[in-house]
Amino acid sequence: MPTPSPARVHDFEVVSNESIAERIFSIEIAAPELARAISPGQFVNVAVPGNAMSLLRIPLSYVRADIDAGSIVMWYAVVGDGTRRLSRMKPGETSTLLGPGGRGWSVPDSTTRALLVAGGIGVPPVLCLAHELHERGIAFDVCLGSMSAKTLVGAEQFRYLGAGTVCVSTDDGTAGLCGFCTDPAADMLLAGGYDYVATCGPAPMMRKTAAAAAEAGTYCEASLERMMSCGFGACGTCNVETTEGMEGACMCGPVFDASKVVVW
Amino acid sequence: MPTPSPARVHDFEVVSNESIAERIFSIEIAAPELARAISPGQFVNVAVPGNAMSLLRIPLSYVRADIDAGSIVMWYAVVGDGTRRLSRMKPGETSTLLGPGGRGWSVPDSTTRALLVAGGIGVPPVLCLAHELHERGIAFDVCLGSMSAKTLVGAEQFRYLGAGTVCVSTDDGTAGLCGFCTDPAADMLLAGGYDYVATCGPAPMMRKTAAAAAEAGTYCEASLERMMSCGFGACGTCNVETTEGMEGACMCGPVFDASKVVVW
Amino acid sequence: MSAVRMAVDVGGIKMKNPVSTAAGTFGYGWQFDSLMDVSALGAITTKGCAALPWPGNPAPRMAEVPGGMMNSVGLQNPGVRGFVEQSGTYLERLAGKGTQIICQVAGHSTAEYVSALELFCELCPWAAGFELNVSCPNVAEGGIACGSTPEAAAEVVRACRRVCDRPLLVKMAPVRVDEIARAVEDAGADALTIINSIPGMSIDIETHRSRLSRPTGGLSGPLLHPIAVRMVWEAFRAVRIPIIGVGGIMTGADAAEFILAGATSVAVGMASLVDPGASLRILAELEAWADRQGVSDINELVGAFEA
Amino acid sequence: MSAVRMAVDVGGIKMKNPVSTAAGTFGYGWQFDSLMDVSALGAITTKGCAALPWPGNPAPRMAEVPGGMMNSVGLQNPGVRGFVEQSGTYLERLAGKGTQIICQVAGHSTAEYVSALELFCELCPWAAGFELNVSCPNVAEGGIACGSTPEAAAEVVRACRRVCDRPLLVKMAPVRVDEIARAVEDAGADALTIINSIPGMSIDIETHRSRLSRPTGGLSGPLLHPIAVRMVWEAFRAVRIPIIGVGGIMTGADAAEFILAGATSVAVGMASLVDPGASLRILAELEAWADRQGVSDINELVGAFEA
Ligand SMILES: Cc1cc2nc3c(=O)[nH]c(=O)nc-3n(C[C@H](O)[C@H](O)[C@H](O)COP(=O)(O)OP(=O)(O)OC[C@H]3O[C@@H](n4cnc5c(N)ncnc54)[C@H](O)[C@@H]3O)c2cc1C
Ligand SMILES: Cc1cc2nc3c(=O)[nH]c(=O)nc-3n(C[C@H](O)[C@H](O)[C@H](O)COP(=O)(O)OP(=O)(O)OC[C@H]3O[C@@H](n4cnc5c(N)ncnc54)[C@H](O)[C@@H]3O)c2cc1C
Ligand SMILES: Cc1cc2nc3c(=O)[nH]c(=O)nc-3n(C[C@H](O)[C@H](O)[C@H](O)COP(=O)(O)O)c2cc1C
Ligand SMILES: Cc1cc2nc3c(=O)[nH]c(=O)nc-3n(C[C@H](O)[C@H](O)[C@H](O)COP(=O)(O)O)c2cc1C
Ligand code: FES
Ligand code: FES
Repeated sequence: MPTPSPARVHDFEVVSNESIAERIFSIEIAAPELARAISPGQFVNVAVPGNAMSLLRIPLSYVRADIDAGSIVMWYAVVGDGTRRLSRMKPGETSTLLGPGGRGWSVPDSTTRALLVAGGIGVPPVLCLAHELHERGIAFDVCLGSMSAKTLVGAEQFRYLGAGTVCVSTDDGTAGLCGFCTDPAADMLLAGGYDYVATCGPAPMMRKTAAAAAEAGTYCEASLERMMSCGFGACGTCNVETTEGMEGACMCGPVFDASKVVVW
Repeated sequence: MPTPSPARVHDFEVVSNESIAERIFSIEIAAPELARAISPGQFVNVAVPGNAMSLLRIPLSYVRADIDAGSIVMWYAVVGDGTRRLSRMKPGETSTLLGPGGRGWSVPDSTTRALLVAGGIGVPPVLCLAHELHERGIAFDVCLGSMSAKTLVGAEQFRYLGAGTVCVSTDDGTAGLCGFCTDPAADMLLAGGYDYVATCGPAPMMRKTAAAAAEAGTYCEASLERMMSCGFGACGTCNVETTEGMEGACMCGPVFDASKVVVW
Repeated sequence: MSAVRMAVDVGGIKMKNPVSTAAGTFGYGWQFDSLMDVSALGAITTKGCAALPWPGNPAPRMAEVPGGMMNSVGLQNPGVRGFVEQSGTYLERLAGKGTQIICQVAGHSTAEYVSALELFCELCPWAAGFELNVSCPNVAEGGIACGSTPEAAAEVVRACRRVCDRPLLVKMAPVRVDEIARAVEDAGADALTIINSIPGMSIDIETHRSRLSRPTGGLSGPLLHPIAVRMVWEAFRAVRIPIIGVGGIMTGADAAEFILAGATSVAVGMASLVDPGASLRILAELEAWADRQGVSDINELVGAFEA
Repeated sequence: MSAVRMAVDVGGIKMKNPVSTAAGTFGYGWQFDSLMDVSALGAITTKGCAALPWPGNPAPRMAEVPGGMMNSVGLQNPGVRGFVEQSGTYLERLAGKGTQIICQVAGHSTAEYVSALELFCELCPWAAGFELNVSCPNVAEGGIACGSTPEAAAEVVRACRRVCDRPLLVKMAPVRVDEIARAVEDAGADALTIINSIPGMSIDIETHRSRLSRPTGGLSGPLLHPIAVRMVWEAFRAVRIPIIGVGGIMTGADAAEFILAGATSVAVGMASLVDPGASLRILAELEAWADRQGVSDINELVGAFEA
């Protein structure tokens, strides 16, 4: 029998929940056991109270875990009813989550310099990885993309964690370069010096990044998003078409070897 | 074309909402226009926020209206999800209601002494009528029934409004007589002196009261309860079988001439 | 303001906009007159009515269920003559203001549908068309029994077609939709109303009895919506006659899904009971959506679903 | 503690209690092993599996709808051999602890059902019975096409009956339930599982496309419950073989309604995805209810609905 999901049901309590950019919130939740168990690239599946017509949990990556404080931090965009309700949860409110879910990043021990390419609300798992790289003493650069300055998150944090370069691009040019972050990323990859690439963001962005990494011959991992019902391998709704067949994003991913991904 | 319902959609704000007996709450809501429009025996159909799976409004009678304060008071038993959510509404919270609905009491002008027979959570519309009788200077006695002392409401208020006798019965004997309030009611009716009877409560109670009134030859009105979807005559779900055919409780009632009611 | 043309033609019934009301959830129209501007609607469909009065079912006739409600009204109605006496003047005036009146026809048998329809045709010159309810889940004979097989439904329609030259709609049961749609189209129906409430059951687990006076009732409300949209799409691919989409419409977005799936028009049901002005809010939302799609005529969006 | 006997017999499958899991919502059991005590369940039904592996449908395979969800997984499965390799040891051990294993059988045609079933019979001596899924709404051929008419369903059952002497269950489509129930009973089915998800549709009104990779998907969750209870009651009156009630069970009360309507056993579906331990909570609530009814054996409550 394959290994079951490491996920467990945990109670959590909201510690803080605040807007950090346009329609993007940062929530800190106390869940001590989870904080100990989770690792970068994994996710949690959160039950948000308040609408009995909407039954499923909401899958979210995390940005960092604080084992001492027993908490984790997540950043989320308000895109629909579930995330809107989440944004209204107040400190002290409680609910449950299922986690940690899935397989996170696996940066090879031999890695010397990594390139991180993150776009939109794909930043959280990549920033989480930056914490790991920082701790492991692996150098990294970042290409960060966003629609506009108003929705840009993570630049400071990447710098604080010791990123070499943090190259920002916005679609509308209101911060950094004007255009997609995949262009500087491709240039940097071609220039060489990287032995690992991690990416998360919109599907076309990840596809381009993976193609550039492949061209440069650099190992690349990508964190994929799928509609998920359970988050622990029971329902088969979160499929990713890979070169090895259909694989569930919640168990075999969300982080995949990018060269295996057939449909982004 | 028959007369449409006098009901309109009104915004309301909770003024106070407190328990007054076991699982029975009194709520005061501000809705100035409604307070002016409503009359004893009519009801309102309240939208209770908080559960998107439960869409219908909750029909409730009212206990008294204060035109100056622009508010009405309702008493309700917590029996299911809707009334439970209502009991959690806090002062300042708002929602909407449809009202006033239906046809209330029509105490003939000639009335000199009325007997009011109310059981359980049937008290509110009857107490509301007592306010009217008090104002019109019509004498009245009350037979009040409840499961036990813990769920008894209204005795004080009836006395305060100048009731001649307030005869309390409880099923378990913890207050007043032990037994059903229909027994003293039948005795008092037989003893005579009444030219009007009003009743609201469990169906068997109303049936017995109506039978006793008929025997005594006294005109009797009863406020009936039915499952209601709309509360303004549009759906036909609130039917009462009467000697004149099926009649909707939300338009032809909730108060009916008891001698017309075939199925309670 | 939006510049989208909203007028639609439902089998010969020319509606100024696609929003109408579902039979049984809008009374005879006048019940809403003090609560909203009824004449802003494209059409209203009146509660099902038979040649002679029906008492309907005993109480309780309604139970709430998660995401909807269940009713067993059982087509209580005053008979066509009573209906016309009670509501004729109002409806005639409403028709004069440009809101089309669709009268729903009930019966226990083909003969009863025909005699009700004949009366309607005679007494309601202001009616734009008639909807045959062969799908009421709450009457023992007729109703759904007449609408659950292609043969039975077609028989009713054929017989009714002979006595009526105004537009005839068929209110469809939520079963075998493509087969029945084809059968009633062949039998001469001008349009389809899809769907009627789905039979359901709700048991009080302490008393072991139905929460209605009958074992089953008809489900309405949001819980129907994805099922009804699918059935509209099935019918849209099966027939050429236009469709009125019904089932759980609470918002303009819900209505828009029906239009994309192939409905030319939509009818609001339970939403009007909860919130009497819902149909006009839905109309406004639908118009805003059509505008956002960049079309000049809402008919361009009918069936625009890309499979 | 309750003194109610909870054991039930579902067409020869002896369950220590009436609570099982619905195919496709409980993986192959082991996915839940770290999240709950799976061996406390009366039975589990494994995800549908064909003779050879199926890839299932493209993403997205899931859309949330009010009161439920819609899936178009399309019976992705590793084939019976892959299934046994992957999950056989776990399931055999589970059977040893007294939880019955029902393996669900998928196919595109009668021949495919038969060959999958033959493999199952050969490779799964620990399986208590087999459930024929003739009602999957998400595969183009087979699935629901095999289960939507009495004739087609009976054909599959008859052919499967010949090659299998263990209990055979039929997972029923939510259509023509009484007719199909009778047909498959006659064809040799030992029990019925009622119902599979109802086909639905959800359209993104901005892109005009399905929110799934296919136009339609199967609906699960509370929105099904009153419909499913009604269908169980229809089947209960039509046949003598036992029924497993499925559809929107979130609480013991939901399960109790199925029992009263005539189900001998119930299966929990979507609830397990939202809350992995839901089935055990439901079992506890069901037992408490049975106790409250004053019976000594839950079988006394099967079909105890008073119409
Ligand atoms: C493993 C994983 C990790 C994620 N991490 C984050 C994160 O760290 N921060 C963040 O903001 N979001 C993250 N998401 C996406 C997040 O789960 C969705 O935005 C959220 O579930 C939307 O819920 P809603 O009810 O607000 O929106 P809905 O009303 O359900 O949908 C709004 C829109 O979002 C899309 N959407 C909904 N759910 C998903 C989903 N699971 N995947 C992709 N698109 C979806 C819908 O198609 C729709 O267009 C993650 C998703 C996955 C699968
Ligand atoms: C005209 C009218 C006036 C009413 N006035 C009052 C009042 O002043 N105070 C008060 O406490 N209650 C009153 N009721 C009853 C009240 O409407 C119900 O108790 C309430 O709707 C229950 O809602 P729920 O969601 O809490 O319960 P649910 O979960 O819906 O049901 C709980 C129980 O209450 C019963 N019930 C639910 N709705 C009704 C209803 N409309 N009529 C009868 N039984 C029902 C159900 O059958 C069930 O047994 C009145 C009802 C009507 C029709
Ligand atoms: C109280 C009530 C009464 C109804 N009466 C009728 C009727 O007379 N004829 C009919 O065809 N449908 C009737 N219906 C069904 C509706 O017209 C509609 O098809 C169904 O409610 C689904 O739409 P909705 O979900 O928007 O309510 C009735 C529905 C309700 C709730
Ligand atoms: C993700 C998912 C996958 C499913 N897969 C299957 C399946 O393989 N075979 C089957 O017969 N039913 C399948 N079903 C249907 C369920 O077994 C069940 O009949 C349905 O979900 C209704 O029950 P529920 O409302 O409790 O979920 C699936 C349902 C879901 C949600
Ligand atoms: S979300 Fe259920 S298997 Fe991945
Ligand atoms: S509740 Fe709708 S007609 Fe009375």
